Amino acid sequence: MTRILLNSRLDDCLSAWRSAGYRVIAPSRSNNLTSFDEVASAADMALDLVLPERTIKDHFFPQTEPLVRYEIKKQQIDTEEMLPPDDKRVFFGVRPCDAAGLDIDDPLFGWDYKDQYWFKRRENSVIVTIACTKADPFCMCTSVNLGPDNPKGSDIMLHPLKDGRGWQMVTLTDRGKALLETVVPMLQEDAAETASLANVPVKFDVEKAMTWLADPANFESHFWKEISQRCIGCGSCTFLCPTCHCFDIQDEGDTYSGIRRKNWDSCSFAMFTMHTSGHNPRNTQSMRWRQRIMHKFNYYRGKFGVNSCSGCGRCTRQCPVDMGITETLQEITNTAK
Amino acid sequence: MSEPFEPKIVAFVCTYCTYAGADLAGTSRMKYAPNVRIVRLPCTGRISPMFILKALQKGADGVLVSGCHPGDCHFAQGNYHARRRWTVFRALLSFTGIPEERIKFSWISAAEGAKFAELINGITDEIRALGPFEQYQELQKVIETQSTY
Amino acid sequence: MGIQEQYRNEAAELLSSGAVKLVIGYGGGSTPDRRRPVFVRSAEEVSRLVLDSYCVANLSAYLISEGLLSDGKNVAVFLKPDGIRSVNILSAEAQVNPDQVVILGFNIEGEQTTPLPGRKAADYAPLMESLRSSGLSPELQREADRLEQMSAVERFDYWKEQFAKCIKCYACRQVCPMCYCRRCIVDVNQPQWINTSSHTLGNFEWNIVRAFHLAGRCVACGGCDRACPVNIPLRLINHRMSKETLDIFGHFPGESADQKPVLATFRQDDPETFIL
Amino acid sequence: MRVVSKREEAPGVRTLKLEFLNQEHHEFFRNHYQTGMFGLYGIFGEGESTFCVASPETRKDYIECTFRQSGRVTSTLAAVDAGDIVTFRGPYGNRFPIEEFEGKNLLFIAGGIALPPTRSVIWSCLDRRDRYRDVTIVYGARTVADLVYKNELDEWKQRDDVNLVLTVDPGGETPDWQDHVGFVPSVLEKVAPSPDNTIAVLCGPPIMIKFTLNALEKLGFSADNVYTTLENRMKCGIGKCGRCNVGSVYICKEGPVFTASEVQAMPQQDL
Repeated sequence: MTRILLNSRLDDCLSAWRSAGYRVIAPSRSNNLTSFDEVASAADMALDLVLPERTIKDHFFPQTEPLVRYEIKKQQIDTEEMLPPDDKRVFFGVRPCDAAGLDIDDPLFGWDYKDQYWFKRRENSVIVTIACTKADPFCMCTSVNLGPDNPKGSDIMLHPLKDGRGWQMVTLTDRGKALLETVVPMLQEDAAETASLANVPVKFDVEKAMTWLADPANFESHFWKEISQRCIGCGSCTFLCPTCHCFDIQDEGDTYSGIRRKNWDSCSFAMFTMHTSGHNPRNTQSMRWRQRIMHKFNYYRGKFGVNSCSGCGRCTRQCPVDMGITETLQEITNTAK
Repeated sequence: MSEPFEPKIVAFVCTYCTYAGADLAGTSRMKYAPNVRIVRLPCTGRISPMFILKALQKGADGVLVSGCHPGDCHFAQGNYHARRRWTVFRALLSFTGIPEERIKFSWISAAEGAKFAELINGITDEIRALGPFEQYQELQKVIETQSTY
Repeated sequence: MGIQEQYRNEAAELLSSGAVKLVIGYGGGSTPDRRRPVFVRSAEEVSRLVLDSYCVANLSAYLISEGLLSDGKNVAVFLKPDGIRSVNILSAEAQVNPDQVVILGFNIEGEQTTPLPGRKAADYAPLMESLRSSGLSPELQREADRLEQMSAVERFDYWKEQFAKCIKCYACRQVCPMCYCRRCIVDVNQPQWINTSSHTLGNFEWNIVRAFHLAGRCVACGGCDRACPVNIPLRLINHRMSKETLDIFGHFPGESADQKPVLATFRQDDPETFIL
Repeated sequence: MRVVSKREEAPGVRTLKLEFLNQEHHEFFRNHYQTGMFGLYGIFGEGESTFCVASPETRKDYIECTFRQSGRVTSTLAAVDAGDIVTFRGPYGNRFPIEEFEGKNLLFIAGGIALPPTRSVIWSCLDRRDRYRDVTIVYGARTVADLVYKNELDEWKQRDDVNLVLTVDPGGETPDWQDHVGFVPSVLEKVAPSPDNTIAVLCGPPIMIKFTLNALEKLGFSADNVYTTLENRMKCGIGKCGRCNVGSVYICKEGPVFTASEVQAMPQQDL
């Protein structure tokens, strides 16, 4: 016997969560784009997709985020920290790869200095993930040792029922349990068969690739130039990545008042590492692509014990020149002995 | 009842003609609306469309760009180039929903003090009637608050 | 012999004779309907080249890669008519030497891919005349018409929603053959003309500037539109600007390699009905 | 922080002396600052720039920073006057292990605008002069005008417990220039300090570091006894924003001070 949430009761759940003080955020489609937005009803949700184009990262590490408001007076500067709001949020219909992305980034935002902007949002959010029953040719979660029902980063996992009536609900964390408590009357105790999970073929041997990457002799390999030759240096792979976390800090305003903001930045951009002297440690696109791959599959693991990739495949899916992590790691797997 | 709306208008003018024209309006003691902030530039050819965007960003309700009549440019061709640029830029602004009525262009020579005064009064009335450019200013207000995320 | 075979042979010949040092073409992609740019440096590799109706990207953007043409050697590139126009513009704006570019021209109509005769940009002059009347797809044209019908307020709201999606990844800029500035105006911070943050205001400003810099230069290859990861209909703005320069100044960008850029020239009798 | 004074060191190079406005912040700085650490200096409305704290850990009443005016922030910082307020975030990063230098000969090598980080170590040692043995300072700049801290150079020259070697690049000398002419690595080889019981502290532009490390190796210095600083572009300073890393090393957290052997272990193409 397990708990079942029926499609028909989803709207009741949303109401219950809202009256419990949660905002409900789910994939929704507007203006020809699917992203995570606040939804009023189940009808607004786009749960049928393999994956929304944008990630839930947007709601934890927004593309532009005010940090500090400043006001300059004579001999005095007033500052006001602009922390994110305290409101509680339910993320409904997240995919396991997006949820895992949050978990992967936690140590980065937490090491040494604990980033309040990230953690405040993390602590106020409950992630309700739906296990994947379909995949597209770009999905690669299984290649990075995750999978279509991986619980990493999720508070509640929903397994779609075979007959399509709803989902089987499995709570994974205390936060998930607390959320479930608010909707117990809307759930059924039932035995139901869950749909089979998406079959996501393994595309590369990540262990083998990591060994190759860890070998210093390969750092200056011609491979990097070959593989990144067509890279145009846009930042779409990094901006749509559920784990990429690099940012820039910019002041907007004038000499009297304004706001210091944290904006997404990308290792793909030439200006990212440019010194004021004009010296640029990563001055070619191949170095920048190498940095991205090394960071995800070598450096990050060395520091935080986990690869900075959750296998969503957006980098390839959205790439204007059909590059991406999959191809690079496949090539590495093929060349590595 | 709140104060009547007074529009903020930024005028980018060339120093040889329109600025001199404005000067003439002043020295002739012609009265014109105080809503306009004049920015003087060497030539209309120097007036980058970026200036117009900056003015809007900083809360202008209307923008005026003005220089020498065709054929009178101190640098011979600056205003001809500017004219093409304005034609295109104006179309672009219009297509993105920035009303043509808020972005004005004119030729005012050094002798046309009266035209300057009249034009400023006319534009001010027109933009006052349009009201503040709230749609654009709203964008600035939004970024000053913490995101709802 | 199909067009793909024909062009592979030609590429092999160009490479083996030393006429070009590099062929930029299309190769198979990660799914059956994707093509990716490939760089072929020897005749043995030409089997990597693919040419079919999925080859839509405008590869001329790679011609402006730093240092590519600085050794004076020639490069061959697969181009559709829009790409040939790009080469003309790049030549007119002194970014590439047209003599160094060997064009493997082709056209796509529906599922059909046909060769275009000629190897130098100048050979395609007659083709250009026929392109002037080309427009948007019926679907985009409907959207464009809908926009024209809107009031300014409605149009502003339309674009506000579209630009709100922008994440400033600059894929639109990077993919564009016309965006070759070593330092883009948004990367200039003294002065900082427009907001670099990707809030709606900053996005609005960026997209206006981008479109303005492409006015009278865009060849409607649609690269920006396809590259945009958040599906902003950039083609609509570009098309509107092209229409403006064509209608008012009779300028069809990329017609020839010696065409004057539309905003770097003027006629004394240019229309000025809007000037007070 | 309030600007106490501003000094023009060389064309485009200025030193700001800053005092704390807030006692609590000052206390924090006193408790945490050690030679080698850096901070982010800023002006609201313009942004922040990263430079070292050029004043030594023996003088914590104030912060001195020296920078070349080049970008948006440094241009604004260059324009401040005494009494103006600038922001400081820090101190961040690691330190020179100067207690390990005790009882040893010290060789300081700096090029151009890289004297400031070296100077912080130099004064930390000179302020406790009795703990160290011979002190040699090799400092070079492109031209005579580009030498920074000229008054301190004079002071070091006067001192008989400091051996100061100055050099300018060929063509950068003035008619009355008395010291060496030549690039730092070659002058260093000419001066040939003994590697015995000696610690070398080396700061300069990437190209100078590269050749000077070769010269030091030739002179017999072990890479473990050569310290240098890596100064990459930074934004956050706290190991998050992702731009300063060389290989897996976050310069802002694990640096900026490294031994030459640590630097050699990093991917050289990333430097």
